[in-house]
Amino acid sequence: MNRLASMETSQHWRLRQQRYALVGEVCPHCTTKIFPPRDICPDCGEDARDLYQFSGRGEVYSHTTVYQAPSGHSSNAPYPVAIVRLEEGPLVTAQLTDIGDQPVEIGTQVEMVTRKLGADGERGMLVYGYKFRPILAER
Amino acid sequence: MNRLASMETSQHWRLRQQRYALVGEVCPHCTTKIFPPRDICPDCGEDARDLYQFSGRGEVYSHTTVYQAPSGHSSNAPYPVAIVRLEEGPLVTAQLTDIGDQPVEIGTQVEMVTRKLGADGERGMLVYGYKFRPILAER
Amino acid sequence: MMPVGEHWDLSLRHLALDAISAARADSGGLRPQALYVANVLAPALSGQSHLGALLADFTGLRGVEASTIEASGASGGVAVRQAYLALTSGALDVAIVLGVEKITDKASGQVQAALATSTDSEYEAVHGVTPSTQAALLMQRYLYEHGAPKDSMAGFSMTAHQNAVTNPNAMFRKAIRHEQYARAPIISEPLNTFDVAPLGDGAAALVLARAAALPNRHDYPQVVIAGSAVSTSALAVHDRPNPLHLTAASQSAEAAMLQASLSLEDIGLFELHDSFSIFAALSLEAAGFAAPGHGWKLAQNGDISLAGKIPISTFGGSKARGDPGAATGIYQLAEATLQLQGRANENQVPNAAIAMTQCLGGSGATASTHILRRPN
Amino acid sequence: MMPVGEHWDLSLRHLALDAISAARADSGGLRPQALYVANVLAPALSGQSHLGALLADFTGLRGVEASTIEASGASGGVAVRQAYLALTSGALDVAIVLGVEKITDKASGQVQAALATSTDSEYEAVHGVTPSTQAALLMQRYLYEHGAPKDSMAGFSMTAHQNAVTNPNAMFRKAIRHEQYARAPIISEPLNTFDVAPLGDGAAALVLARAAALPNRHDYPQVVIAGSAVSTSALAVHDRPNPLHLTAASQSAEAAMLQASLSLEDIGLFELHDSFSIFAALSLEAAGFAAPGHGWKLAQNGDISLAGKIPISTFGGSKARGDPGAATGIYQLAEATLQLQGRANENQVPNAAIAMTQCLGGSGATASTHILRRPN
Ligand SMILES: [Zn+2]
Ligand SMILES: [Zn+2]
Repeated sequence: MNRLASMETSQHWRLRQQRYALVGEVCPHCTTKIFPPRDICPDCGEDARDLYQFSGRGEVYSHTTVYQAPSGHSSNAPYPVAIVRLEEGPLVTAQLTDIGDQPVEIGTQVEMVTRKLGADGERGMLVYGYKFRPILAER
Repeated sequence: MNRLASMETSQHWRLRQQRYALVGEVCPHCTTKIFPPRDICPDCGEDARDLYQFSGRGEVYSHTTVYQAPSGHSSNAPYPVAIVRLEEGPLVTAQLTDIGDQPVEIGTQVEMVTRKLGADGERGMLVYGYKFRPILAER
Repeated sequence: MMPVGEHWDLSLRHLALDAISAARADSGGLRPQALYVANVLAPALSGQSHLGALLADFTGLRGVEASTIEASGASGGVAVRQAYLALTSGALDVAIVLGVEKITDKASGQVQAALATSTDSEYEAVHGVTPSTQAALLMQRYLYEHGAPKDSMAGFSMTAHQNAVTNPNAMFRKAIRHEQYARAPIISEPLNTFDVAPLGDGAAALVLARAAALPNRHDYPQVVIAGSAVSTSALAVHDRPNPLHLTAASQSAEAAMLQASLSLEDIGLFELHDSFSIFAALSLEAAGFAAPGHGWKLAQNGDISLAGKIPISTFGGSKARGDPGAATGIYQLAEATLQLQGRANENQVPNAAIAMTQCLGGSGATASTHILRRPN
Repeated sequence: MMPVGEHWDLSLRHLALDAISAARADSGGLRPQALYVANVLAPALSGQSHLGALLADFTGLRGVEASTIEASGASGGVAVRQAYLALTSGALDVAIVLGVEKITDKASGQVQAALATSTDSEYEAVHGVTPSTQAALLMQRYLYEHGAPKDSMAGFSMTAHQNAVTNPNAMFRKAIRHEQYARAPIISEPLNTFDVAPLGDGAAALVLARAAALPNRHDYPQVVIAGSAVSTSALAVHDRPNPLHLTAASQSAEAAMLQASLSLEDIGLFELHDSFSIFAALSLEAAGFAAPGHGWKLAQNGDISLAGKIPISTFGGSKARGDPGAATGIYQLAEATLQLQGRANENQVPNAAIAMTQCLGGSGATASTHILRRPN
């Protein structure tokens, strides 16, 4: 990796654990599970840096579709976006993917998968990370 | 001109008189010649919107060369930049061009010419405007 | 105030000059010692930061203290707050607060990307989320959680458009009917075009002064800032304990009313943040004008119209006057001032004595609330 | 203060968290009611605006009043000024001011373009001008007009590097010799690499409090802000009547000293803005420490060294500590505070009782000056 590429990549590299594996934190003081990680527990205000691996399962808290995309996401538009309630508690925003014939609704069960999120920076570097897809009944 | 192009162009279109023809202002109250135009006279603080056509001649007040160019100007680098004292009084910043064998110095006589300034915006639209070139002794 | 819209012929600095000149003339020629600029988009859309020095110099205020204040859509209110504190401290007698945005020079994708910087870049914008996306997600959840009908928000849009008909500065001066709302194209479901305020170029300026610095005679009754507050909550919508409760709006309204020693019943009009219609409902609820889930009903029964219990968007709001981004808070305060001065013409709220203005940044992550009072 | 440099592993919000946590611990745990963030580059280089709400929430201050202040390289000083005025007004007891920049995520062309937004976009940046270009043009003219030798500025660079040797937060901790300066590669003639401060990621925070809010016992002597001022001049260098006279620097220094009832002889150290060495000379002249054209001579005779008449860049300045952009003003105030508290270790200025700090934005278009005083 050359120097230029590594510079533009570093901001995504820092987030690799969260983006690829949904690694958040658990508060050692009040056991709140935290995603996205934030080092200070939003519930009790204490230090919370213990890593925690989320299961990746959850349900749709809200959803929409983006037609007017920002540059970097235009080639992907329109795309569905949701806020997902993870089964461990936190909400997280992400795109939905692999939607079948069933319409997505609030309450739809979903699971995390890794996909291309969009292009970033001057040279359009591709960024990968979590999206969520419906869990099919027959699985 | 399609809608998209016209939007990105409008900020340069607004400046066409200044950029192509070095049109500034003259203060009707104290006769100060103003470039770049600014509608309020920097000398007496009164309204000054009368247009004034500068001759385009002046001398170098200071100069340098840019090696670390910002994006949009990189393909042009390195390039010489000067502050020019126009013969009507104001200072103006611009690139130098058509420099011959004679080194540019503070005091070198210059005249305005129109050239490509650089690329702007997402689709790299070319922007044209004033630069200055040395006035050769034999002219 | 400059009309909000597409000013193809005016650059950012000329918009600012016109707004500042008008405000200074209106103030009777007070000489400001400081300039506070509310702006978000100039670095991204005009390649221009450092607006304080640029605009102080260009508008004939060379040398004065100047800076840019940014808190997304709440920038205008936050800038007024900072000018207010500077005056209260005694360090200044007269300050000018300018809100300015130049938006129409760039294409939609760039504007959306610039707007998306007000969301969490690492956990929202990277997923293609923009402010409209956040608003759509909140509206979808609101309709679901409160069992509200699909057209719950229609009343906000219709009221705003109705009020804008007689506002010469408005971008849209045409009333709309319910059928138009119901048939409007979807922007990001359930948001339709009438739920979304149209962005436009805009500039508005306010002259603020300590009472001691005012001339003995002035053309209009001077309006007093009786309360001023700013609060924040989590930037990302998903990081808020209950995304449908705008805690920053609630806290800043409470703090401003406490400072002014007022209660909700005293408020004669409420210029709230309606960049998306859902925020009108959520803001009415956050301030306490309606219980959670009931804010939209105030738009059904005439309560929010000019002659209603709690008039909002009295000149059309961002929805119909046009949304000037960071300048919104300044337009709100300027419009509320006209109301309290009795200069609102056909838009006059009868007997307006106390006004509340509130602008939101980043879907409510920042909220700034001001209480204005007509003297006597 | 975080060390200035390349923090590959830390994002902007983590830099901010570390700086704020350190400052709060140092303050004895005071609880801030407001957060003022000085930043220029996050929208362009991190795709992130609206830092007030983001960082208040992320650093454990959820709900507090928060905003971003921007005035190019002067942002840090201007943010301190606004916090100071808010405290003086009585509206707040405790505020925190954070300066933060995350620069090393992006390549040079993008960084230069982002920096160029602090110049006049329509009449400077469009011609390919960046802050280095402005500094080079000023230095070239300075050498010519004052008949100063080509190596006039060497002393500033050598002093800064000398002082940084014993600063654990510095980016470069190595003294340089005159031959190194003389042989250094040209950046933009006559500027060479030793005339230019290296940009780096950085974050520093200050806790400011009203005297009444201070705990009775604290670990270190509390330092008092005795003067605070901000002034501006034309943004474009060519729009200034005499580009070599930094009128904003001059006016803000005068105003701050007047407020503190002090004169130049009282100043024990001067943390000035040395992002480019020419500004050290021009700032010394603007404040009145040297006559026009003579500023560079103070760097020849030891006057600016730690034991000299007017020590500057006592921890290395932006030149050797590293240039953290908008955070510069906060680093300056933090370093001056350490001096007045007697906590500067090997960098201690003997008997430092009064310090002046001054940061410049856009080649001097904005200047913010503060006077700090050791109590008793
Ligand atoms: Zn906890
Ligand atoms: Zn004049």
